[in-house]
Amino acid sequence: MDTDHILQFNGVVGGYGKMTILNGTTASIRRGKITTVIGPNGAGKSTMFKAIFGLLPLRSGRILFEGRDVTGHTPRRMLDAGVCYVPQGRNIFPELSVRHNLELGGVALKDPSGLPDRVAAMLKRFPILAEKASSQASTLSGGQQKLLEVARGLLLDPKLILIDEPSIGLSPLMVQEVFGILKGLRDSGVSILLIEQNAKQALQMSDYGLVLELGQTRIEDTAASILADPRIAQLFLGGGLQPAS
Amino acid sequence: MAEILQLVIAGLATGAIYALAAIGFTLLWQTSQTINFAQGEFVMLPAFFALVAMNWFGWPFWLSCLVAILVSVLLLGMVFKVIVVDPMLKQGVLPLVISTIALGLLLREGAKDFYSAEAQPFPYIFPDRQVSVLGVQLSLSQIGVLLIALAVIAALQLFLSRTRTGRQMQATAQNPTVARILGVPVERMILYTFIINAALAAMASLLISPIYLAKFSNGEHLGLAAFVAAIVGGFNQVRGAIAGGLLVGVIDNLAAAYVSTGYRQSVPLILLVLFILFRPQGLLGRREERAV
Amino acid sequence: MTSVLDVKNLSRAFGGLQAVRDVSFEVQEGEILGIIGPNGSGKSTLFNCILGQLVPDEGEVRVDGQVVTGLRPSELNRRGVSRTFQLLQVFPQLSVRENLILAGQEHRGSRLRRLFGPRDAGLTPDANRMIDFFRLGHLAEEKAGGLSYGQQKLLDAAMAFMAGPRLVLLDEPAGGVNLTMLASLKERLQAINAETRATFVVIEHNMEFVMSLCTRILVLAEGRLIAAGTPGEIRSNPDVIEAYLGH
Amino acid sequence: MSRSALRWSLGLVLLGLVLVFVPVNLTDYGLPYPGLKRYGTYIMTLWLVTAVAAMGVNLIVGYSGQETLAQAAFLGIGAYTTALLTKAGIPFGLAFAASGLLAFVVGILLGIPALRVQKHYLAFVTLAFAVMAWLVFRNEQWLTGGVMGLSGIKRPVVFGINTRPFLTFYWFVLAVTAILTFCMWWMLRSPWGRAFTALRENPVRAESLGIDVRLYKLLTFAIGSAYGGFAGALYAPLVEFIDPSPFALSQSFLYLLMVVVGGAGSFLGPFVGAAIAVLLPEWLRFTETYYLLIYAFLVMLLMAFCPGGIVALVLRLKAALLPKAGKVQP
Amino acid sequence: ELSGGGATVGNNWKNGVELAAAEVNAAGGILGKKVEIPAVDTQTNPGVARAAIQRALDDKPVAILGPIYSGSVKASMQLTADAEVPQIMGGEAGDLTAQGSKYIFRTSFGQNISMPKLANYLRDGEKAKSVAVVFVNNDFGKGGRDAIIKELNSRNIKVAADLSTEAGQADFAADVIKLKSANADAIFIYLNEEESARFLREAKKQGLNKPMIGETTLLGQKVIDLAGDAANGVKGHVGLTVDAPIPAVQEFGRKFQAKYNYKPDHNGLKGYISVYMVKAAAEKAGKLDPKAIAAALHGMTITPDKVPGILMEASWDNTGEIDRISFLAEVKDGKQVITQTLPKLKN
Ligand SMILES: Nc1ncnc2c1ncn2[C@@H]1O[C@H](COP(=O)(O)OP(=O)(O)OP(=O)(O)O)[C@@H](O)[C@H]1O
Ligand SMILES: Nc1ncnc2c1ncn2[C@@H]1O[C@H](COP(=O)(O)OP(=O)(O)OP(=O)(O)O)[C@@H](O)[C@H]1O
Ligand SMILES: [Mg+2]
Ligand SMILES: [Mg+2]
Repeated sequence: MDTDHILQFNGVVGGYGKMTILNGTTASIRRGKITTVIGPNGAGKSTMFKAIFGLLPLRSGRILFEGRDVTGHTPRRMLDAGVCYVPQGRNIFPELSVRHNLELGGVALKDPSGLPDRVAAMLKRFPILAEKASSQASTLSGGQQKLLEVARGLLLDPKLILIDEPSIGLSPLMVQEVFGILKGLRDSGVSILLIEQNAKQALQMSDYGLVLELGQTRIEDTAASILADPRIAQLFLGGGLQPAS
Repeated sequence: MAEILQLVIAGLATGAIYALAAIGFTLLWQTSQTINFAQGEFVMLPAFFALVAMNWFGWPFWLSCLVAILVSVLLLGMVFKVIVVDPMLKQGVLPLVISTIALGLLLREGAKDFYSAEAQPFPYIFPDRQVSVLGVQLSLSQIGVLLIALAVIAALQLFLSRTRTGRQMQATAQNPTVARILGVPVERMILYTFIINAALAAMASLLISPIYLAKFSNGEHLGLAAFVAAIVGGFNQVRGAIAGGLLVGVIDNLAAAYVSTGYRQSVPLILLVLFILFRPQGLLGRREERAV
Repeated sequence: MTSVLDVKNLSRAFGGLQAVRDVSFEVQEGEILGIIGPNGSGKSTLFNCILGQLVPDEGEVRVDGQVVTGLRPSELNRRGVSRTFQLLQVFPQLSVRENLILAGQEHRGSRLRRLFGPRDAGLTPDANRMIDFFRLGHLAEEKAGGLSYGQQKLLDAAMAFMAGPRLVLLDEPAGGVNLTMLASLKERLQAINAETRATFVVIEHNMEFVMSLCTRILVLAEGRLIAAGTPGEIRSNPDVIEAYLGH
Repeated sequence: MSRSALRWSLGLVLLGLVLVFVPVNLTDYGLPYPGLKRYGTYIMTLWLVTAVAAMGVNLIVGYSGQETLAQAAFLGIGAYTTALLTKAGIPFGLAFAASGLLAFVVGILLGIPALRVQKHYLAFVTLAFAVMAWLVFRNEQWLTGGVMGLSGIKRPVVFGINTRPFLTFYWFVLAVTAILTFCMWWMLRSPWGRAFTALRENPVRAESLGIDVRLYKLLTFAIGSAYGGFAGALYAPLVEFIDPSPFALSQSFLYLLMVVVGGAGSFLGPFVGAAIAVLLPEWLRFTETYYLLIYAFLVMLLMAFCPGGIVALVLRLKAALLPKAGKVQP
Repeated sequence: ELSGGGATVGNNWKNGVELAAAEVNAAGGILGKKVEIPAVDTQTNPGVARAAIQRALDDKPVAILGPIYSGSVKASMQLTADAEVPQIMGGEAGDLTAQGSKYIFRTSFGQNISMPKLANYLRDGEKAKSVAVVFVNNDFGKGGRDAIIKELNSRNIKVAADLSTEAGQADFAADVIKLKSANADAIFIYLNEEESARFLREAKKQGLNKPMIGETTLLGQKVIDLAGDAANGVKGHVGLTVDAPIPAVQEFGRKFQAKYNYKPDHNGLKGYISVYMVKAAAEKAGKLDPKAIAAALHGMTITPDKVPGILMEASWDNTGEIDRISFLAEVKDGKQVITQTLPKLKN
C-alpha cells in the first residue's frame, strides 16, 4: 500500500449529460499535507470533488482512498471511511438555528456523545457564530453563512477534508482564521484538499499545489515552486492585479 | 350561551381531527416539498381498510382499527413514498403535486369501485353518550377524540424538536443535498415522515368516520380543511397546525350555525385568505426573511 | 461634479439587531467607490436598502438628486441603477445568451413596443459582445444553471452591464473568480468608467482587487461607517487593520 | 424564407386543413371518409374549448411559474357572462369580449392580493376563490339560475351565418381558437415571454433587472384567466345549457392536470392535454366506470417517468429513435 | 349518473333497466326485436349528460332511458325533443314537464304532484300548524322546497324554519340546534340519502323529538341502514317502494336482490318500469319508431294485467306527467311499513 498518498485519481472521466468535464484526470494527494487545487473557472475543480465524494457517476477511471478503491461509493460510505466535504456555494439549512446547523455536522460521528463539546469549541473559535447561535441560519450575512458551513464541516475527525473555496465571502481576517484552522488540522495529521481562487494566499500556506485545466492535471508540484513559477503567475495568479498605490 | 359552548366543543373535537391531517400535510411539505393534494383521501381511506377487515374478514372492531392503521402505514406511507414520491423527488415540485392530485383521484375512485359508492356506517370508538359537566351537555365521544388527538400531537412535537432523528428529519426537509453530504440518511428520514403522516391520517380517519360515515368522497372536504388548518397555523410548524385545526373546526361550526347556509362553506376559506394576506407565517409561525 | 448617489442617515434593523446604523455618504459621477468591512457588518444590507430590496427604517436615498427611497428595484433599474448579487442569482433554465438578453430587454422601447418587436429586442449583438468579454463563448447556449460557480458569478456581473447602466452596485464580484479573469474584469470596469463615466460601488473582500480598482474606500463595522479614504489611507488605518484586515 | 420556416408553414397549413375537414362527411365527394357525426363533432368542439382554457393555465403555470386552481371558475365567469348577455339580446361578439374582459379584471383583482404572498400560497388563494365563485354560481339564483342552471343559450350568428348546425359551430370555434392560439404564440415568443420565464426562474433577480415582477405576474395571471373566460364564452353556446357543476373546484384540478399531462411550459402541451382529458373517457368507454381510475393511474405513471408530459415523452422517443440526437440526460 | 355524486341513484336505475331488459329479451324482445341498452355515464354533470345523450342519439335509438337527476335531464331534453326521441327519465323537478317537450316522460311523481300529497298529510295526518323545512341546496332539494312551501302556504301552515343544507354536508350539529329553537310542530326533511342519515343520527343525539316527515328518500332502505335506530319513527309519503303491499313489486324486489345482491330503492323500480313503458308503447304503436312510441305514450294507461312489468297501473298525460297510486309509510324497528295507500289523482 502506498502510505505516502491518501488519495489517488487514475484517469478519471466524468461529466454532466453529454458534456465531459473530467478528461482523464490523474493526481495523487499526499497524506498529512495541504494540497491546493487551482485553475480557471470551469476547469472542473468542483466536479473533481463531487467525483471523489460519490456525487458524480464516473464514465471510467478509478479513485483510490488509502489504497482502496472507492469509485462510486455513496457519500455516507465516504463519510464513514473518513472523508468530509464542504461544498461550494450556499449550503445551510436556512430555517434551523445556527446551533442546530452545526450539530448536524456531527450526524456521521460514530460516537455522538462528544458532539456538544465539539459544537461548543467551534462556537468559541468563531465568536460571530456564537453571537447568533440561536438565530435562524437564513438571517446570517453571506460571509457568516460560509463560515457556518466551514465550521460545520470541521466537526468530524476526518482523515481527509475536501473543502471547496472556503474563502469566498470571508473577510481577510476570517480567511486567515480559517486557513489557520486548516494548518492546525494538518499539523495534527489530517490531510486537506482545498480549492481556492484566492490562490496566492492559499498556496502560501499549502504544502503542495495542483493546477487543473480543462479537466486535466497540468502541474503537480510543491506549493513553493508553483508560486515561484512566473508562467503560472501569468496564467493563473492574475499577474495584472498589482495594487495601485 | 350553552348553545355556543356546545358548538365550540363540537368544533374543537372535529378541529383536533383536522389538526391530525394538517400536521401530516405540513410534515410531508417539509421533508419532501410534497404538497399532498391526496391528503383528504389519505384520511378517507383507512376507514375502508377497517371496514374491509370487519365486514369481509369478520374481525372485531378494535383489531380492524389496528389493522387499518398498519395497512395505512404500509400503503399510504411506505408504498406511496417508494412508488410515487421517490421517482419524482428529483423532478421538482410540480410533477409531484400533479401526481398527488392524480393519486387522490385514484384513491377516491378506487374506494368507490372496489368497496362501494355509498356511504357506510362506521362504529363509534367512544361510547356515544352525553355527560353533563357544570350544566353543559358534552358528548363523551367528543372529549375522547380531543384528548387522543392532542396527546398524539404533543408526542410528535417532542419527537421532532428534541430527538436527533427529529432534527435530521428537519434538515432533510430544508436541504436534502447538503443533508446527504453530512451523512444524514435522507431516504430513511423521508420515509419516516411518510409513515408518520399515514399513521396520523389513519387515526384521523377512525375518529371522523363515525360522524361523517365512511364514503369515498369524504376526502374533498377533509383535504380542504387540512390545507386551511395547515396554512392558518403556519405552513412550516407542527404546533401551528394544531392551532389551525382547532380554529378551523370551531369556526366551521359557528359558521354553520350563524351564517347563511349557502355560503357557510366559504367562511373557513375567507379565514384562509385573510391569513395568507395578513399573516402568511400563520398563527404561530415565524416570519421567514430571505437575505440576498 | 454632481453626486450620482446620495445616502443620508440610512438605518435598518432586523428585530433587535441594528444591521445598518445611520450611514451617510455620497458618490460622485464617475467614481469607483469600494466598501469593505467584516462579515456581517451590514454591507449587503446597505445595498439592499439603497436598491429597494429592503425598506430602510430611516434615512433617505437619492439618485441623481431625486429621492428614490421606497421605490422598487425594477423602478430603480429602469433609472439606470443595476447590481450584482453576493449569492448566485441567475436564471438557471435559460441559456447564457438568453440571460443576457433578458438583462437588457426592459430598457429597449416601451413595454407595448416590445410585444410587437423582434424576439431578441435587438440585443443579440450586445449579448454576444458581453459573452466574448467574459470568455463564456463556448457556453453561450448552455443553461446558466450548469455553469461553474465562478462562471455564474461572471454571468451575474455581465448581466449588470447589459443595460448600459449609469450606476452599478457590485456585491463581491470577485468571489470565486479566477485571478486572471479578475484582472481583466478590473480593466474592463476601469475602461467603462473612463468611457461612459459610469459610476461603481463595489463591496469586496479581495483587498488586491479593491485597492487597485477603487479611488475611494468606505469601511463599515457593525453597521457603522468607521473610516473613509483612499486605498493608501485605509490600508494604514489602525482601526481598519484591527477590525478587518489583520496582517 | 428559410427552409425550416417553409416546412413549418407547410405543416401548419396541412394541420389546419385536417382540422377543418376532420368532421366532414366526404363520401358525397367520392372519398371513403364518413366524417364525424354530431357527437364526434361535439367532442372535437369541446376539445378546442378545453384547449383554450388549458392554454391559459399553461401560461400561468408552465411559463410564469405561478399556480392556479381557479380556471374552471373563470370558465364559469365567461360562460355565465355570455349566457346572460346573449339572452339579453346583446350580440355574441360583444358578449365574448366582455367574458374575456371580466375574467381579466377578476384575475387582476384576485392577483393583486395574491402577489403579496409566497409561491404556493397563490394556489390556495385561487383554490379559495374557485370555491367561492362556485358558491355564488349556486346561490345567486336570481342571476345564474342557481342549481337549476340557465338553458336556452343561443349559438351566435356570425357574418350572417347561423352557427346552430353542429358543423358550422365547430368551424366557428376552430377559427376563434386559431386566433387565440396565434395571440398566445406571439406573446410568448416576444420579449414578454422571456420575462415570464424570468418570473418563474428567479423573481428576485428579475426585479433587479428592471422587470416589473408584480406587473408581469398580474399580467400572466390575468391573461391566463381571460383565456378561461373566452373558453367559457364558447362553452355556453356549445352546450346551450349551463349550471354550476362544470365550474367546480374539482374541474379546476382537472385543468391543471391536463396541462401538466400534456406538457407544462410547452406550447402544444395544452392541446395534447385537453385532447387526452376530453377523448380518454371515449377511448376508455369499454372500462365503464373505471376510466377515471385508469386516467389517474396513467397520469401518475407519466409523471414518474416523464414529468415533462406527453410532449416531452414524444420528443424523447423521437430522440431515441433518431440516434443522431445522441443521449440527453437531465 | 354512474359516477359522481349521483352514483348510487344511477346504479340502481341502471340495474333496474338491465333486469327488465333481460326479462324482455328472454320473452322474445319488443315486437320480436331484442332490446339493446348501452349504458352511458353522465358523471352527474349536466354538461357531460348533454354530450352523452348526443352520443346516444347518434346511434338512432328508439328511446332514451334517463337521466335521473333533474339537472341532467334539463340539459338534455332539448336534444331529445329536437331528435324526436322519447326520453323516459327519473327527474322529479316540477317544471320538467312544463317545458312543452312532447318527448319527455316521467317514471315517478314530479314534485308538483308529490308535494301536495305531503302537504295534505301534514295538515290532516299530523295536524301540524307550523312546519320546519330542511332541504338540500341542489336541484332536487331546492325544487322540493319551493314546491312544499307553496303548498304549505296555500294550506295556511306556518313555515317555522327554512333551513338550507349543502349537498354532501357531513356535520349537522348546527342545523339541529337551530331546529330545536324553531320549535315547529313537525319537521319536513328533504335531503339526499346520506345526509338524511347523518341528520337523523345527529337529531337523535341531541334529543330532537318532533315528528320527522319526508318524501320517498327519507324512508328509503339506504337511510334506514345508515341511520340505524335514529330512523325509527320517521314518517312520510312514498311514491314508489319495494315495500309496497303489492305482490308484483315485492317480487321485483326479490329478483333484484337475487341478481345484484342489494335491495333496490325507488330508482331501481323506476329504471325497471321505464323499459316496460317502451315495450307497452311500442306494442300499442305497432312499430319501433321513436315518434310513434312517444305519441302512443301520451294519454296511455298501462295496467299490470296487460304488462306485468309495469307493476302498478300508471297513466301518462299529454305532457308526460305520470299518475299512479302512492303510499304513506313509517319506519318501525328499522323497516319501512306502509300505513296507507293513496289513490291515483285521476281515474
Ligand atoms: N450541474 C451541472 N450541469 C451541467 N454542467 C455543469 C454542472 N456543473 C458544472 N458544469 C460544467 O462543468 C464545468 C466545470 O465545472 P466546475 O464546477 O467543476 O468548475 P470549477 O473548476 O469548480 O470552476 P469554479 O472555479 O468557477 O468553481 C463547467 O464548464 C460547467 O459549465
Ligand atoms: N433577513 C435578515 N434577518 C435578520 N438578520 C439579518 C437579515 N439579513 C441580514 N441580517 C443580519 O444583519 C447583519 C448584516 O448583514 P449583511 O448581509 O448586510 O452583512 P455583510 O456586511 O454583507 O456581510 P458579508 O461580508 O458576510 O456578506 C448580519 O449580522 C446579519 O446576520
Ligand atoms: Mg468550483
Ligand atoms: Mg454581504
